[in-house]
Amino acid sequence: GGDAGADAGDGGSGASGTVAVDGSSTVEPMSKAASELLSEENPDVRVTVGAAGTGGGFEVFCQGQTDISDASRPIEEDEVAACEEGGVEYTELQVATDALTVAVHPDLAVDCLTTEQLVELFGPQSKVTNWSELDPSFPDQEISLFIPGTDSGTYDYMAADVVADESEELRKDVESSEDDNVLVQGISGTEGAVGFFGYTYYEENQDSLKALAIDDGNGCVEPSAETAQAGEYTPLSRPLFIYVSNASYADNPATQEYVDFYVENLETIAEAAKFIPLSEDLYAETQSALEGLSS
Amino acid sequence: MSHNNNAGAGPSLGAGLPGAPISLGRKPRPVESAIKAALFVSAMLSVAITIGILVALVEPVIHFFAEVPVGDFFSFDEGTRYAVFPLITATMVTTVIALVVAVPLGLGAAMYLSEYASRRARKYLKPTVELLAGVPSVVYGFFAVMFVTPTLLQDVLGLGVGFTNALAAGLVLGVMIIPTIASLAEDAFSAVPQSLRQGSFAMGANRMQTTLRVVLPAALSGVAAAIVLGLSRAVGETMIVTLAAGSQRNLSLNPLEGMQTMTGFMATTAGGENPVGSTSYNTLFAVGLTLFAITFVINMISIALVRRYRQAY
Amino acid sequence: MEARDLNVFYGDFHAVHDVNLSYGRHEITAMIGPSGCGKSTVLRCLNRMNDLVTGARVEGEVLYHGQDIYQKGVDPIAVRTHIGMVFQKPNPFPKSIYDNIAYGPRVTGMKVDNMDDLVEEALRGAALWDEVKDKLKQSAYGLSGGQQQRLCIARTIATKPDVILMDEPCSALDPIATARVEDLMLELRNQYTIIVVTHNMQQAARVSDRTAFFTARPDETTGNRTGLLVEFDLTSTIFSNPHDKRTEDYISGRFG
Amino acid sequence: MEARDLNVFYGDFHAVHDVNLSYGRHEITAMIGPSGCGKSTVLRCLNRMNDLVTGARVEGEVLYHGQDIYQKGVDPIAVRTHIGMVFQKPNPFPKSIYDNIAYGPRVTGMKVDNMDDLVEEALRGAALWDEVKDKLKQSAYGLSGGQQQRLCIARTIATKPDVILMDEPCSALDPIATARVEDLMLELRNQYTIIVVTHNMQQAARVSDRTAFFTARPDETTGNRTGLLVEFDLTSTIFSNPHDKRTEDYISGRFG
Amino acid sequence: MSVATTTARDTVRIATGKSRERSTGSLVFLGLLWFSLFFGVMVLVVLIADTAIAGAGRFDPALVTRYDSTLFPERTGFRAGILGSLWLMLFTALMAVPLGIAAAVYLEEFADSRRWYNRIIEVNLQNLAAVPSIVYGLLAVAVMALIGIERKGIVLGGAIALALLILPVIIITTREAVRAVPEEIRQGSLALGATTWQTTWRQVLPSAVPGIATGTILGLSRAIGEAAPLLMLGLASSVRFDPEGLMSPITALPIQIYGLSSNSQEAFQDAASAAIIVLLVMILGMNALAIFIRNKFQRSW
Ligand SMILES: Nc1ncnc2c1ncn2[C@@H]1O[C@H](COP(=O)(O)OP(=O)(O)OP(=O)(O)O)[C@@H](O)[C@H]1O
Ligand SMILES: Nc1ncnc2c1ncn2[C@@H]1O[C@H](COP(=O)(O)OP(=O)(O)OP(=O)(O)O)[C@@H](O)[C@H]1O
Ligand SMILES: [Mg+2]
Ligand SMILES: [Mg+2]
Ligand SMILES: O=P([O-])([O-])[O-]
Repeated sequence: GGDAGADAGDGGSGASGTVAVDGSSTVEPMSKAASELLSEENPDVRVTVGAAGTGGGFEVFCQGQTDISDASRPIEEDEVAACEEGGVEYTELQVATDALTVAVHPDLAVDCLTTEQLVELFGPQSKVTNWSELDPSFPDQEISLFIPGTDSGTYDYMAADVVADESEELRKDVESSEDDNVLVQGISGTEGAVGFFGYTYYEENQDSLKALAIDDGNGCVEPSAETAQAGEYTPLSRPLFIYVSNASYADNPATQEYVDFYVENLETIAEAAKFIPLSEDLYAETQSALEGLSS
Repeated sequence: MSHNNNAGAGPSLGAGLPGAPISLGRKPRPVESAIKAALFVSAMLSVAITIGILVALVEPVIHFFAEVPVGDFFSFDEGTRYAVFPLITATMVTTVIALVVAVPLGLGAAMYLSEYASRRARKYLKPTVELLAGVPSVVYGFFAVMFVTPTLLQDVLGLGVGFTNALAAGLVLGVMIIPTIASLAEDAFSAVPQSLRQGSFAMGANRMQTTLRVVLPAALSGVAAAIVLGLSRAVGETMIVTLAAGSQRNLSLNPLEGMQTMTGFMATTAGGENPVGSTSYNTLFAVGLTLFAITFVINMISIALVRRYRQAY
Repeated sequence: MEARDLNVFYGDFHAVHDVNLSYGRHEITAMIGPSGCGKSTVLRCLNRMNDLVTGARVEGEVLYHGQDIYQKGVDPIAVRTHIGMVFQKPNPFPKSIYDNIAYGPRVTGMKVDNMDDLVEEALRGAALWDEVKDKLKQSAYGLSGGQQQRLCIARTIATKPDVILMDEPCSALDPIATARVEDLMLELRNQYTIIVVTHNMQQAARVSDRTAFFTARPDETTGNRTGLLVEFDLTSTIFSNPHDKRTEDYISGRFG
Repeated sequence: MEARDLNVFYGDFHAVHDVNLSYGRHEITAMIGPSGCGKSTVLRCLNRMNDLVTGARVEGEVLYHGQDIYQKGVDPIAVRTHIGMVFQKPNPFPKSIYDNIAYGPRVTGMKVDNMDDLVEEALRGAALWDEVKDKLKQSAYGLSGGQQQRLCIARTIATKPDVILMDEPCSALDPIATARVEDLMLELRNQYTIIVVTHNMQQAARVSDRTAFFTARPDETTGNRTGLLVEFDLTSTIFSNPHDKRTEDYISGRFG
Repeated sequence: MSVATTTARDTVRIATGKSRERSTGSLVFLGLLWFSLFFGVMVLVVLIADTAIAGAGRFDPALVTRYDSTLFPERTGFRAGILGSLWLMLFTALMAVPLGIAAAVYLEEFADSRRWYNRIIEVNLQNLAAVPSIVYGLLAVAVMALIGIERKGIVLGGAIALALLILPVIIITTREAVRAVPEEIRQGSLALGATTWQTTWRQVLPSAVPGIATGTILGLSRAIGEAAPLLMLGLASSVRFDPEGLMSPITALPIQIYGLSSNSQEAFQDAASAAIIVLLVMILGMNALAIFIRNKFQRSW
């Protein structure tokens, strides 16, 4: 965990020290943006942001190795148990909404998939290797899959909440990485490729990717800030969180400063990092959770 | 201690030390002994490192096999999470491509340097070739991803390769090990006695015939050592294959496909910050130990070959 | 063959000065002299092996059948197929005995009807056939030093040269092996012109028809020692009745 | 000093066999013989420089003032401060002339009142002072070969040894430099016991009081050549009236 | 004499006009050798040119003075990586150079190569020199665990990994430099009554300094370009502050490049290209320095 600097609490916002953040690669750009904006106000707060994936982040977080864990899904039961065992108490703060985006190579003549087709495509039993097998109207083009690693919340979300197979797994004949940029590169560089990741990565790479609209029974819906906030982009809209260690928040002025800054400037940060900001209600919830933490 | 006993009527002993007794007794030299001990310890450290590598690798591996059945690890099934053979075959594919590139080019460069270049030219050409070994592997990896795959393979050659593929990784890997092979092979060629070349020229052979028919066969074990060492480098190289070969566990011999090598697996897994003691952390060590064992055997072969050619003359 | 006004330089160093020498056909000519007087240098000029020494420069002419081998347009490789060379230390190739012999004919592109016959002929010519005929496929490195040297001679005659140069061919051999090589030289004399450098005066006296005596003269300012030919005559004359004082001193062991 | 039943082995190879030799105090003893007969080997035994050759093993005794320097408890480093050595090739250190001389006294921890005086004395002793007194701080590598060799002698006498061993000290020098070193040896004889290995018989005749003649005898089965002492006597006797046939042959240049 | 009466060969043709050294086969062969020699150089030129062109827009002060930025890709900088690499190099040198020299001196000047343990050291060194660098990363991870330091991605861990990695390089080059000092110098010193250590310290090492310096620089230039072992130690690719101690979290230039290489946003790729040029300049500069020292100061005895 981070250790407080010697001159902690040196008046004003002069907190110093290091903050270790790890976890979701989806949330990473946002936490990085927060740290970058903070450093312009207070360069003495040193934040390191990793992207081990949500699961990987919780593993180290629950051992007390990090101060904050980014997550693209809520903490799971076994992780709760691990944190208890590790003596780490935490507070969950929602920081943004995500429209999990299914992206394909820009030249692929496919625009929309139904939820069933998603399951057929990514499910563990899937034998689909050509787009035309999914739908005869799709082109005769071999499929290459690029999906997040098994430590990632995005993987978990797709496996547990969308595909919803008992095994909670996805098919294995895929290229996988915890680094979403690798997925972006793979999809944009391989004809017939498909994959999925947080909306931010799509928005940053719109030129080289094509996002598929998703038909959950109510017609094809494109991923966007509006459709996600309005709850129309189902089943792929999801909340994004940071989990803050209570002990670190109390003892490490740097953590406190970082988290306070994060929540206070949430909308600015989200916009700068091309995330979908929280609705007003959700923002209020986050603020009150932070107040609970401070007291 | 005996002294000179009237050894003659001449002046006293020791020209410069009139009358000084001759004492040849051993003097204690504590500083000398301490320094020698310290130097010995430093040298033994290298052995300690090897033992350290083994212990450091073996301990987590024991934990690993407590959790993962041995059969799962030594499995060809790319769907099995811990299967190592798909990684090994991927390493083999990239390594073979690298050798196909580097062996002819490395030996060619070595032949030129040792048999054709003048002493002066060699002085400048050899460091130039060795510069290739100085380029960081992450740079080569970047080059493979940004240039070799999109520009060379996809645009120029029109190959239907994906963004990651073993071919680009192998090609760039090959370029990287050219200097390793060239340098050691050049040593081996230079060690061939001049008298053999003279013998050949005196028979009316030209330079090419001398090089190919006399020097090359005479240096064969050294050349083999060079190739084996290049092989070891290719097997252990990480960044190029991590970036360019991909991260898909893929049991395939098709170089146009993406596949994950042993080192590629280790780099991506470590990037995932696995907490100490977790199974995926221990996998790292299981694969690392496998890699170490493979390169160790290869290196010993290379060392034995070098010894053979050093002894030949 | 004949050397005319031969001067050899290694870089700036003048190693051999104005040597004029004509070697008799189907004779054995010995070149003797103290160490460093340029005997090997002159010998290497005779088949352009000095081309391979970096920094070596040759002035003057070396006539072979009337042709200057240093003329433009002369292929040094062609020269060497006519004028073979045997070295001080036996230097067989790390190949089989058979391949050692066959190497020359192969690389020079000689038309050979039957290589086996040629190998046998060469080995017989070098008085080695009986000793090795059962192990032609074995490595030449398994032979003794004397056998290796005769193999090198056999290898040379396999390319059917006209002249054979020998640079101290026996100095790495024991007395028995030396005697056999000397016998061989005397036999070969019927067919080949042989030019041999030797340190061993007895050897020169035993085998050669004519002897050239070289010495080295130190430059007064630089101290560099330049080699020159002192006397060239019938071997019997050189050893019994030398004309030059320096030859006499050397022959009688008074210097060198 | 004296060698008793000295046998030297390099690994399994028996290089020197049963040498018994006693060197006269304040005399120059020359050791001559054909190449490889073990002269240098014997010399290196006399100040335990052979300890530094891996695989070398010495049997027998070397008495120095009655003490066996191969006895247990004898410090080879102490031996070398009493028995200095000069080598075939001048080997000055890559330091200034001054530091070359001062090196020995410094490393042996000699008590020196005034190093400058000691340096001057040593250089005068080696007849080099006048040539180098103005460039003591310059690198020793700037000196000529002969000067370098005298510097090495000066360096040796600076540590005030008792015996000086010399292994072909002039063989890398030209005649003029050789003459100067020989003069120096004759001068040093008054103060030091000198033992010199030389290939040059004239040199042995010119400078030495006594001469030891070595030769090498080949083993009948293995062919290894083991060195042995043939004859040891006054130099004049060895050169004019040798007792042994082998010595006579060697002296008269009939072999070697 | 010069008239060929009955020669062994019917005609003596030595003035062939065309040398067999210049036959077609020979020329093609020579061409292939040239190609082999220059292929690598060609690749290097293409690599540098391609990268430099891509990074051309980013050769600005921000590249080295600013930290990395996710918000402003066109202003992202490598200050943390460059400083991190320099720190790593410093501590790597502090650990590896004295140890490496000591080990080399022992092996060359003191060890009896016939003793079994010295032979083991010998073979072991040759073997270590070819152990994959990523394995050294794992070893450093274990060393850190052994000394009880859990923090990842800090200077100490990285420096340990790199020091272990270049130790064999330094030992091998130092040995070569020491071996090149002629035996006569040692004998001269020992014959004056100097001890082995005095001889080593006062004669051998000073003469070997240029060789040792060359080897050290080459070793460090290798260390500065390594990414794989540092990945094992969990160095983050984004750190937005300067290193300030052995326990300080850092990044390194190759790690930052690795981090960006997967980012498909063009501004980041251009920045990575520019950073590669910076890294290459550092490494090639060190190589040039090493060659310069070798050519200028190395005595040819
Ligand atoms: N490759 C070379 N480069 C420079 N100098 C050389 C070379 N080869 C020979 N020399 C010099 O040329 C001179 C003559 O050498 P050469 O070998 O011809 O003498 P040599 O009479 O054969 O002596 P030896 O009897 O020792 O073989 C010597 O001073 C030698 O140092
Ligand atoms: N370090 C060594 N290891 C093995 N054998 C050696 C070593 N030094 C010398 N010899 C062998 O010991 C024998 C005697 O050698 P030594 O150098 O003493 O002869 P030398 O009489 O001094 O000859 P030269 O006149 O050539 O100097 C030779 O056969 C030599 O090969
Ligand atoms: Mg010669
Ligand atoms: Mg000797
Ligand atoms: O990196 P994740 O957001 O998919 O956990």
